[in-house]
Amino acid sequence: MTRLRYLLILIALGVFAILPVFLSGNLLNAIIKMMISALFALAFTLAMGQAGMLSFGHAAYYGLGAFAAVHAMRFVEAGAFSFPTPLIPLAGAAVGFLFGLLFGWFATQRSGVYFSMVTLALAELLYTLAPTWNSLFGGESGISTIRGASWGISFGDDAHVYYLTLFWVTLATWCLWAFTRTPLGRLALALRDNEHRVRFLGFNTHMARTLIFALSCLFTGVAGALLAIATEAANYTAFSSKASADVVLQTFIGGAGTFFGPALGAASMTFFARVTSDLTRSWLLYQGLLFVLVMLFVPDGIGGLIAEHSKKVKKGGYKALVLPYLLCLVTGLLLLAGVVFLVESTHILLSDGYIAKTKSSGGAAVPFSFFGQDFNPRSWVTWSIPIGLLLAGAALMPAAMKVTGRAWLHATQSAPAQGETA
Amino acid sequence: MEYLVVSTLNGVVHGLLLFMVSAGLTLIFGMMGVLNFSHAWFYMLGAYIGFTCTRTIGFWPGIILAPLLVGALGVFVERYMLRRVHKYGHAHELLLTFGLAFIIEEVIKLFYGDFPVSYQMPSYMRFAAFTIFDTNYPFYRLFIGGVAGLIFVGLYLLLTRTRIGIIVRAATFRPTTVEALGHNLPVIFMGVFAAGAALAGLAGAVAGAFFPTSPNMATDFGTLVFVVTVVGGLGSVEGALIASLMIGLFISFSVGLNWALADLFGIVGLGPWAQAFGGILTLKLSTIANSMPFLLMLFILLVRPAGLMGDRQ
Amino acid sequence: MTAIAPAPTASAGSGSDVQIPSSPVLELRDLRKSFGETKIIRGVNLAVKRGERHALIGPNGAGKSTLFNLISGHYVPTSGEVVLNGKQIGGLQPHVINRLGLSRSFQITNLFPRLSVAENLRISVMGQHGYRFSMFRPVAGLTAVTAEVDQFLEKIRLTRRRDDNVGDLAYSEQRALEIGMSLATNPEILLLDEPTAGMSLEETAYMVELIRTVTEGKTLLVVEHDMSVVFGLCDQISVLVYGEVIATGEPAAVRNNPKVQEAYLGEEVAT
Amino acid sequence: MKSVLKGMAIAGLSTAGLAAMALASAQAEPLKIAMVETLSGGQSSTGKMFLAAVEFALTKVNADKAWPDGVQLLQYDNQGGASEAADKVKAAINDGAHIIIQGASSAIGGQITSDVQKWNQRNPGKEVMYFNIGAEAMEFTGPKCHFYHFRWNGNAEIRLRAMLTAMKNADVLGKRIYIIGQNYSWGHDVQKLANSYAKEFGYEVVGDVIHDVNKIQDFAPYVAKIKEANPDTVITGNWSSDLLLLMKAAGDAGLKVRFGAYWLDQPGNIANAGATALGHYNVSSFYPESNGAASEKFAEEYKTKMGAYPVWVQGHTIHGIWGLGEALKGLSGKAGDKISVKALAFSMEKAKVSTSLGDVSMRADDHQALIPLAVAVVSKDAKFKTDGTDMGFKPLKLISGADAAAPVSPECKMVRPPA
Repeated sequence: MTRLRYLLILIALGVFAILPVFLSGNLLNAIIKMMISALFALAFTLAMGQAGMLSFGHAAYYGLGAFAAVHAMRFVEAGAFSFPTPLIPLAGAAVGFLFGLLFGWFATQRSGVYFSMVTLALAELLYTLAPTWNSLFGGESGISTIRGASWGISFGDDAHVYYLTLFWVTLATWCLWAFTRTPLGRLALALRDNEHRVRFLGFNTHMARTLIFALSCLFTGVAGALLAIATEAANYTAFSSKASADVVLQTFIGGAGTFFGPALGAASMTFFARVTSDLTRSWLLYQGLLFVLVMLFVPDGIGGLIAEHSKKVKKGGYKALVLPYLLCLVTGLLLLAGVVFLVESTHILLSDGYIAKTKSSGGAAVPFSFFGQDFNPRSWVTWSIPIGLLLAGAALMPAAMKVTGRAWLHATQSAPAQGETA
Repeated sequence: MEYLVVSTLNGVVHGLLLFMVSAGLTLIFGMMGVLNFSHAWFYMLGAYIGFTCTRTIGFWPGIILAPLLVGALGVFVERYMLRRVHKYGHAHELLLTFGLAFIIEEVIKLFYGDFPVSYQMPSYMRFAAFTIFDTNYPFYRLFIGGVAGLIFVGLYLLLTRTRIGIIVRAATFRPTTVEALGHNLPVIFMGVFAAGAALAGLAGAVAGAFFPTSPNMATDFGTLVFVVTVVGGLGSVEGALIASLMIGLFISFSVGLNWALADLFGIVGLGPWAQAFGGILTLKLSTIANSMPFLLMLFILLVRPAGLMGDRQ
Repeated sequence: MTAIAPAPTASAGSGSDVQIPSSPVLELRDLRKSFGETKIIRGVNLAVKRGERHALIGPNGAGKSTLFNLISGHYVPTSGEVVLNGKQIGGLQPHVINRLGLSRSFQITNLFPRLSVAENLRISVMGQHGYRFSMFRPVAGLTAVTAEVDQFLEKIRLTRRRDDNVGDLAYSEQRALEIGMSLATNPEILLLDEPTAGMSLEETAYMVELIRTVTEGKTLLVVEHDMSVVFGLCDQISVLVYGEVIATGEPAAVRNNPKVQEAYLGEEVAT
Repeated sequence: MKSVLKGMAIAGLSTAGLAAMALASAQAEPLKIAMVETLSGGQSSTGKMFLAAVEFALTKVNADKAWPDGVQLLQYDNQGGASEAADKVKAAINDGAHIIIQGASSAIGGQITSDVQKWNQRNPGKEVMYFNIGAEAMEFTGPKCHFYHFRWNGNAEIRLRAMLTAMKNADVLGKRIYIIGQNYSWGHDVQKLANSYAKEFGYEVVGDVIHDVNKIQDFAPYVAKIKEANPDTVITGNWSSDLLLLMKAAGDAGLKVRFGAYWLDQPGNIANAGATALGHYNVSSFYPESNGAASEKFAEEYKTKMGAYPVWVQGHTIHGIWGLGEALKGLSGKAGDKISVKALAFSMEKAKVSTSLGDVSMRADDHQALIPLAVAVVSKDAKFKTDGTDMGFKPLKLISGADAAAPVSPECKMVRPPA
């Protein structure tokens, strides 16, 4: 099993290494961003998933890492000292770690909701201060710099940035993974489960939590620095509560209970945002729906789902699952299609432009165009499409759930289910 | 003197508005442990319902309908959503309500557009209640304060003087015991959540007619209500009131103070250096007045973690 | 104050311990604790000698758990002293007290539910070997730690369940692990808080026997309701009533003490 | 079932879409304009206003055949974040965009202008242009100016000069001025400039306050402070809820003061402020009444097409795009020609377009457009009512682009490529 895993990791790395040859510049950029957000989520999970510290202000360290990197790059640009571009993330790491220690020392005095609130307050203060502190954060338009050439590489090409990011994300991910195997990494899990008891086993838990938090900030700083390298700028919006919230959401969508889940969640949500934001003006609505649905129906996230399957499904059990999952997919797509139709057509019908058209046509029904098709808004045929889709989806849903439930039982039957040992 | 009186009045009313929005949240937060992130969005929904009613059936029906409809939404959210994820922990509940906030905001934008809508109070309420040092004090501000006051008194009496209130308060501390005594805990939770949501809806309908009703009104309040709740102490209605007033007054007064950290350095003769250093040192208090609540929260959390009136660690 | 240095692996029979065998390991001097107006502990004096197996009994609400919390650092005493090996430890942080050689178990099972049995033990053992905040070597490489974990597993008879999740253990197994973890920090004195609470007769007997073997040669302070456990395990008994120790002595003497009988009026003292 | 197709389209979009575009461009090369604008989230309202204006203006540019192979508009949502904007700029360039258009935020504008600059440094011969239609911070035509940035909107300075000139001419400026602004570069610019004009326009600054941006729910404390200073006119660069709340709080407190504002004509403001808005002054790049029949005709034309009169940022946006049309005509390209952004930039420096408010032209020295500005007062006498109220903007004065112009910033050191 482990050998298989190493093999898979090697293959994945190989694929990543040759990707730039095949991908368009756009996708390459998208993947850079996905890798960075994946690292951010993994670093966040070190504090959240492993040590149980739900930070609402992790964007603070992300932003600080970015600014550290930008300042380092500017110094190099100005010739103040020379520092190879590929090692710039170290600046982010150092600053992230230092501020993690400092802020973490305060925040980890409290736990639970109170911890979250302290981290939130610290990040909010930074967010308010940053745009007014021009020398350090460059005002609201931020600080811009340029990647210097080093080691004979110009770093002007996106592919260079890609490999730089790939290297650091791989290294940091390996460090984060290795960390879970160390005594402190194991202690983190114990702290998450029962901090009180850890204290009675002779551990200074405040110190331990501060250290773990700071380590999480260190890798967050690396992610921030990578972002700064990729965009060649840092802006105070990196501190915003939106950025803090994004990483929490991505982590939970990916599954905070698994190691790689958060990375998957972050990468896929980043991709989702990037693609849908150019397709529809209501993409935040779909994103909101997605969050709610994931929390309701896949509480363990993508990673949890995968882990569940690899752990419980017996050999050859997947065969039984294919058809039920297809059914679920069809049901989901029907419902999605219905919702998308309603939202998008509402969007069109209530727009100023459309209203102007109806007015100029003297109140007559004006067909609206949608997916290359014209629809008459006053015709029942038009509205029977989404309603039909939604009804069909709703009708299929109970059946799909029942069939899937049965297939799941079938696929996992002989595998020992957890929690059965009395 | 004039500044003192006017600032106090302003601070108190702003504080009372904050209290109106956070009262429901602190109830929900304290009792169910649910960080209802969408609370401020319920407030916004209340304002838009109020606006819609003003356009169709009138202002007062809106004031009544807004809490009812938002409360009904609260029932739905608690019964069919939060209850499902309760077993996975508070983080899941929080994120669920986070998604909900997105949905509410986007749906409102879909139907009402991106710009503020013109939600107006009835013209007979638009007059100066009194004039103090030549400053007119709008009646509607008093109205907002009055409604908040009524909410506080009502909640206080409900929680301390009635049977339901006693059960609810008991459920805050010993949920299992209350359940063992034969009370239907899920229904109590649902009721509290709905009541909290309804209060936010009412606050929205009342305040939206004075402050602009726009798709951004929730974001502005979003984190502030959490600050109030934490500073006041989770679950404490009195605490929420005190914290709201404190924050209202704090902001109101700091607006008028041009203090900066550099002045402090000036006392020990480092003034010029601090001025030259700039950045955080020369930032005037009036400039960052609205970040004050976060500083206050930090301070409270570090010295009195349970909040002003909280009695639990 | 939390240097990352190997803690002295003091075993019961080594070093200076032997030279003063009869000096008390733990001594409480006029210990008091009030919560607001309510006085819970009202001047407790108690000495636990090395090698002694001391039971603390008393009716409900006598303050036994509070006393444990005071000794182990969970609460800060209002006044009075807690002396461990001649050092005042009252009011110190729990982890400091633990490292000074006092370990406790909990009445309510207090484990790391999402970790395996071996990992639960490993957290305890790790600290003893000085790997507290170590993050540059994998735990799998710490052979001494692993060996000791296995040793303790053997002792508490959970080798079979080594890699099972703690959440899947039976209640009595969890209790055994609880005691094993407290023991694994290698304390000079072990405080056991109702180790057999909630167990059946059969399980209780098993547990008493287990505790007796694993704590061989250790100093024990036990809070227990079940008199059969007390008499089966301990050689000294102190009776705590309303925050005061009203009697201390050998089991037979305490049983016949009129004050004790009065305090326990209506309650069954002995079986 | 359409949405299934859509879902698949999402997946294949970047690759297939690009391939298709590449194929198409082999025959004819349309000029590609990428609008990298805030189209979702809190500040999306502004972005969508810009988008509507650009779409409208482009129909004319295309109808005029300004570029024989047409001008194509691509839309990108920067989600209100600078790093997302950087990402979308790259995407736009990869999709073949020649021009990046943006306006809703100076923070994002700052990112875009430096991204464009860096791209051009690294990719000589494949330059792109930043077409600024709304980032008003002074630095864009100051220290950050560069050859491929063109600002078609006003800035703090020229707007303020126009406003003060008009108000002084009408004798409504008064002697005591209070300045209130937002705590970021834009607010600071307004504050600094309003202070520096005191002598020229003969007033005294009696108070000066800067506050958090769009975080304040209650402006009553600020109004109390203003009242204490007893000014005749309050100059404010505030926008969005910061302006609306300020004005409402002032009205409610019965503060007898005139506001001289930059963004009062943002949709929703007048309706929300109600009667409180009456008598306040505002400077804008367009009011339907500002130039009699000519501007009215244009306004009606816009309304029939887009459903509302052009307001707020839309006037100068439309004029700017038309300016682009003129610049394209100046290239006198033929069908199938390749586009040289460098040539376009040189042509743009000479671009001049006559609009219903007068001439709009680009100044070559710092790439700041000289745009006519209109000052108006909120009044019930206005012919064009706004926001569905009985009020509108009654023009006070129309100032030509040349008169409104402010001197070129000495900080702008533009390097021109050899032509």
